Amino acid sequence: MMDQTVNPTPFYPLGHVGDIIAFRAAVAGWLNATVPPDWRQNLTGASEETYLKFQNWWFDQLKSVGLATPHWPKSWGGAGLPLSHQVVMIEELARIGGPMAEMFVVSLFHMPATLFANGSPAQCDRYLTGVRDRGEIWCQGFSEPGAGSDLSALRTRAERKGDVYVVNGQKVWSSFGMHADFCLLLARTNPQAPKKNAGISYFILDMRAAGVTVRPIRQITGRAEFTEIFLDNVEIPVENLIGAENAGWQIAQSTLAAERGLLIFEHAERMTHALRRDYQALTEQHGKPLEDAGLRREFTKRYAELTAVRLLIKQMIEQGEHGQDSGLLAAVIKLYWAQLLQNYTSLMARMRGLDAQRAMPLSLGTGHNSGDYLSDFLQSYGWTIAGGTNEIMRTLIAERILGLPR
Amino acid sequence: MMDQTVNPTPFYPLGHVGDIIAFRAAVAGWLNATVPPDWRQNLTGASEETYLKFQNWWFDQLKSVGLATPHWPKSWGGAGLPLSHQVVMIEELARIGGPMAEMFVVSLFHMPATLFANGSPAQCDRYLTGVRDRGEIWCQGFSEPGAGSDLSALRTRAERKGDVYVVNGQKVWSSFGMHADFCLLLARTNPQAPKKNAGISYFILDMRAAGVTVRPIRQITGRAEFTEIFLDNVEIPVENLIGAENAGWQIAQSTLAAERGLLIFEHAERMTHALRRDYQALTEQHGKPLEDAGLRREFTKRYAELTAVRLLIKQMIEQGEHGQDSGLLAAVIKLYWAQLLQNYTSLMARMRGLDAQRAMPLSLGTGHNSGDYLSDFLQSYGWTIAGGTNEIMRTLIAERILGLPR
Amino acid sequence: MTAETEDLAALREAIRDVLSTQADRAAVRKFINSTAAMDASLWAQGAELGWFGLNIPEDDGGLGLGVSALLVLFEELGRAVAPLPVLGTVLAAEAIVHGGNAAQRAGFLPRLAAGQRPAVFALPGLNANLLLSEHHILSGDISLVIDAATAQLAILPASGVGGDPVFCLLDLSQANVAVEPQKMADLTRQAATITVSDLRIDPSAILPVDAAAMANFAGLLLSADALGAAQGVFELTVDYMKTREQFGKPIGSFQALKHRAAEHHIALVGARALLAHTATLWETRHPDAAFHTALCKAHICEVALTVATDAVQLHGGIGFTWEHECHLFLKRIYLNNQLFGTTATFYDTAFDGLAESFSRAA
Amino acid sequence: MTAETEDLAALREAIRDVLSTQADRAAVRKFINSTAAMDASLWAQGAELGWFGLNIPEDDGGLGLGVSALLVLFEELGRAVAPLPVLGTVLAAEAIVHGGNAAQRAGFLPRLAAGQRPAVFALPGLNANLLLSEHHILSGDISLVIDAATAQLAILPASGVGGDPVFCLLDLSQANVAVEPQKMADLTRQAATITVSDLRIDPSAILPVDAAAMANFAGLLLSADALGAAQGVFELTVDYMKTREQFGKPIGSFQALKHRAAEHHIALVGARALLAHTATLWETRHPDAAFHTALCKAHICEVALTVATDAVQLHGGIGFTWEHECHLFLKRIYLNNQLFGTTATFYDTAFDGLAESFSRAA
Repeated sequence: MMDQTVNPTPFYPLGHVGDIIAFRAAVAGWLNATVPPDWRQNLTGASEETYLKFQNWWFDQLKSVGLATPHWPKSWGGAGLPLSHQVVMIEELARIGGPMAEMFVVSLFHMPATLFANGSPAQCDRYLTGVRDRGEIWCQGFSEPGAGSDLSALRTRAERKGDVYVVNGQKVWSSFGMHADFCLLLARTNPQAPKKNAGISYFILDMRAAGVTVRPIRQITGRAEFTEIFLDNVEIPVENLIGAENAGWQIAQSTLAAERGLLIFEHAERMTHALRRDYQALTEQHGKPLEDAGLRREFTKRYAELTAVRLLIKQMIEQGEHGQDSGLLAAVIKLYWAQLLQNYTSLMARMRGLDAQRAMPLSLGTGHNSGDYLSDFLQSYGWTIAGGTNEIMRTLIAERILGLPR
Repeated sequence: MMDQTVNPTPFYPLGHVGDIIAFRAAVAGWLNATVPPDWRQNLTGASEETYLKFQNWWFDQLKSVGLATPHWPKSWGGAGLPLSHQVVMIEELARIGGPMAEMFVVSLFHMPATLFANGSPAQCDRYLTGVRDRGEIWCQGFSEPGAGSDLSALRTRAERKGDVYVVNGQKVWSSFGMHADFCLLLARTNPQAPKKNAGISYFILDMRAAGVTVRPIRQITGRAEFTEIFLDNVEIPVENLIGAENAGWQIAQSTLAAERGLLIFEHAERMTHALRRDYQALTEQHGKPLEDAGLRREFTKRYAELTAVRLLIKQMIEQGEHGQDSGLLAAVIKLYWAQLLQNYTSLMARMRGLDAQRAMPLSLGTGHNSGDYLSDFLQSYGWTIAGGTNEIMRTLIAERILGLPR
Repeated sequence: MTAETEDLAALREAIRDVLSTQADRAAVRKFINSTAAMDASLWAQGAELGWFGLNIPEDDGGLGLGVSALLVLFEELGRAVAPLPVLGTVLAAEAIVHGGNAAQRAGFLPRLAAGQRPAVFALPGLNANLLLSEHHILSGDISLVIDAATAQLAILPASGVGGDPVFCLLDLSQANVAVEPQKMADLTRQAATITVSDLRIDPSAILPVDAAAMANFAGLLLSADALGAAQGVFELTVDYMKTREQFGKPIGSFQALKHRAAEHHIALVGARALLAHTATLWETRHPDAAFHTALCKAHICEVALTVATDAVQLHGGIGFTWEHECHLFLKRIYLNNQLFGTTATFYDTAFDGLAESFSRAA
Repeated sequence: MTAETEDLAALREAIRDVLSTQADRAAVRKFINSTAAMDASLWAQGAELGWFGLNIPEDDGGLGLGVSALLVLFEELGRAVAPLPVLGTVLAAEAIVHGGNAAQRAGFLPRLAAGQRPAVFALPGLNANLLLSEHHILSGDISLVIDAATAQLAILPASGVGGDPVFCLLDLSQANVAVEPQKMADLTRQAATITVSDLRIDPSAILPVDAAAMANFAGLLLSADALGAAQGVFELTVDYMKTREQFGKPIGSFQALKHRAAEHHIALVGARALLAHTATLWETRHPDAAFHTALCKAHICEVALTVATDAVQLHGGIGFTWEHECHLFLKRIYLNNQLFGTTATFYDTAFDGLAESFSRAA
């Protein structure tokens, strides 16, 4: 299916913008016609190469109907979709259980959020076009072995020498670094800065530059989605500095705030459908609907939390639509979701009994509802640890929302 | 029953020391003959005066067979019972559901532990005899409104003036202060001491001295077991200083370590019997043995924890018997027990449904198994907050046992 | 879920305003220390402002503002731990709105709405022992009827001929009805045992009542009350954490306590979203409204109990005292947990509804 | 509960010594990265030291050291996440000790004790589909049999005439038996599906087996393994907390993490006491031994899972990597939770036993 030529369909969702019911129908129709029904099976036990091909294929499909960059403004070649329509698109994608364009998350969210706010016109032109037209893949180079929750401790060094910065150091936890064309890189340009947050600059790193070595990190599911990036006298041209020298810390905040709303929304919508499938599977497995009162109540409690977090996400999206800052609500949602996901997947693994303990071939790119319940549980640490650990989120909520003293 | 004259019984447990089976039989026989079967009913809705009378009566009963001070050495008029026999005594008391001599806890444990280690011969003579022969009641004056978990912040001031110390300040959370004859008092004698722990001295305070005012503090169960003690130019004779001036902090450690083993043991033994009664009552209420799987498993989990904590207590008692320091195990037990007690009583309150929500007359001196489940739950905060909050215990365990850095 | 509408926000503010003077700490304390079964002046104030008729249709003398308005009231009452026996009256009105005939609606609803007839409603259960004979003679008793200590009117469950449950509307001031107040651990509310001796019930006073729907409706109000109370005690706790010092620092700066507070915050935020959404489902008569209501009762009361239980702990010694208000919240929430069904039973109801909703959608 | 006896402490030290070289991190890692179904050199070492016969009576070729010794072995294996498929052999031996005839005891037990015949034992359940015909012909399959990938001997449940469960002792190397290995998420242990085609079973090879007792016995060993693994991963975690720095301080100095570590510590201390006590009940053949065993399986595996789940979180990113050993512990404990019954079912068994014990004492 992956090398089939793009089949022009009668569905063209962008032709229905403004009529949300028609738009939904067009999206659903297009998805039905486009998503291969066997895509999950095909990616189970698949090679990384197959996965890469499929992600690229899926991006091309989306691109062919203008839905690869739905949230980008029209001035940058995006669809400029109203948030309400993006929501519909995600709802329909979740309903049909379609693929996530997970390899493009940094390309679609973090990179543009950073460049829209801080990039030079030339940078925007070059790199936004690269994603839009050529599906270029970006990764993020923030964390380091000694700088996880505490980014300000980063030690990767960039020294200006003429027209280039010479960079040395090591990055870690960069998703899809092995497939990436470019990297959003934080490096220290002024080691003498009085505050550790100052003295950091923000670069665009070409992953094919000399001195860049990428090593995949296998995670506890067996999947190698993360990478380490080793930087050995890598030269970055000065025009690849984003914003001012030593202003990297501030710029990084816009990167970090980029993704939250819609990504968690997509995950939560997918869990909603997964929960229903899980309910049906468990009912079949046990002959009746979850007759064990203890487990049944745990399941129902998770449903209550899922309902709550979906409502909070919608609230955040609406705030965004009204141009309100929803950063603190986003922190609440991140923590709430991370714990819910871990508790739900763990419950499912337990409810499935010994069957869930088999080693199963990896199901690449199926998120946290691969059907391999134990893997889904293990995968959930991606939410409780990455992008701000639960612990960091709790401290942030206590200090910034509740006003408790540092 | 409370003014009946002591009826000499054929049971004299102390005559069987060394033969533990005969000792147990004698204790059980004596308890059967002595404990009024209706004592709980009589203390339900009773006045504080009735309670005081009953506690004194019960102390006298114990005294009449030499069991009021079973753990004191013979040289101080105690029974000098081996620990194994004290354990038996407590087991039998718990089995029959007899009264706790709770008003005498400081008199029987904290005061003697302090004086044995630090008191002058004259102090030992006067005050140990007072408890043993006259049932004098002691309370503890450590905490202050501004010094709860952080005792070193205490501000009560004692100034030496000739043959007396003049004391001013306020103490809080002193159990049974309204009935106490004496108080173990910590006060600051040197406000200039470089470390806040230094500069504190340890006194014996006569509660009838001029300038001592006691105000009961009602707790959330409605019971007023605690008191505040106001000290207004109270004169304490210098001979009532325990140990050296400014050595109070060290001495206080021996006081705090005094009670743990046997008191928690008694509570845990009582819970063991209460759990069985609760099981039977719930089985009767619902017609069958806890058919709700969720609640049943919670109940069983609590049973597992109760079994575990009883084993740990026995381990601690054995360590004590072998002269080993069991302070760290005691901290583990304190925290484990406090949480178990709170979880168990809360579970019972929930299992009992709306019935447990009635306001019931206070059942004085029946500990945490009064049969009023909600009260028992509320009472459990006495364990999670007093004598080192759960939070203090967790920090202590993390630092002192696990060696985590401060 | 959207942010609260302006109307509701205004109503909330108005109610909070009144409670901040009529049911402030001193007033609540005074009530608790009195022997009164209710705070008559607060009741009169509520009556004047139409609180009892918020959800009664305008044609029946109410304000017709819907369930959302009622939930705002209950949330604010919980937040203030206000001693106002309004639950019984609101439930009785709901039963009459759905099951009363024209005469009963006309006769009772305007007076219920105006707070002129404090009322109660009860469901069958372990504490209900009323029998209605073939000849419509009612006898027996029912205990732990919440708000009954001050009620004049009651809709009570009885076992009819053949054991079927029936609901009887009766005046409590009659000679053959005795009301024995029962204090609850929750100091802000009271219950009573109602004993009826050979009282003739007019056939028209036997109301058709959907017991499951009424349990759900009561559960919704109780979850709003619990959420408000949890929010109230949590605010107190956060404030305390900012000022109380130990080891030379405010206790709110200790990370372990901070993290617990953050968990309580997100649980309350989630609970609030769930409740507001459920109110919307009610207003649109959505078929999922019923099971979401059960979910609210189970989940919100559970969250509230967790928050309130830890609030006492976070307060330390002072939270363990009678004088501090922590325990008022804890006890109120605990009672809410047990009224009209427990957390366990409401989770079960919610699950059944969820399963049904799945099969409806399939 | 008393402190461990000197004998057991010496045994523990001896086992730990061996494992610290034969099953250190490098050895475990090597096994995981290999295609081997078991670590033959570790097996040989265990055989030499008599590990497989610790609980087999001396007359049958074992060391006769009792259940306590076996629990020490399993705890140490768990602590090292050692890839040693010993559970199956020990269970098979237990079944033969209790249900084998003299010839079977003599024929099998010394070889099981000496590690010469790796074996397995399975219970009836969802994965078991073996039928024993009237004429003693065994057919069908059973999946997810733990340790079966390397076993030569098996005691397997079949559905006999009339559906009653029977247990058949069979040699797995026969022509009409196929063993298909099944890798588990737990990388340190393997299972297999055993398919039998028309195999004649000698009547003497149908063993009387008390299935409930065997489930309990397996549960006891698994809880020891889980406790050891939890202790192992907790030690790793505490060490990591002492050295890993963030914000200029070791993460172990952060109070919220400290408090979680303290909770794990007390839970593990309690679990250890429960297990040691249960071993004593076994050795004295106390009637409460069975339900305490179920309590161990439910409670200890639950505690262990909580500790291991949080251990990964406390490690942060590094704990989420394949290269770090955290996940080996977590997965092993998770499997233990599900083997021979779940936490939920073992709590139920424990409750029934507790209730029975109450009525026995009444």
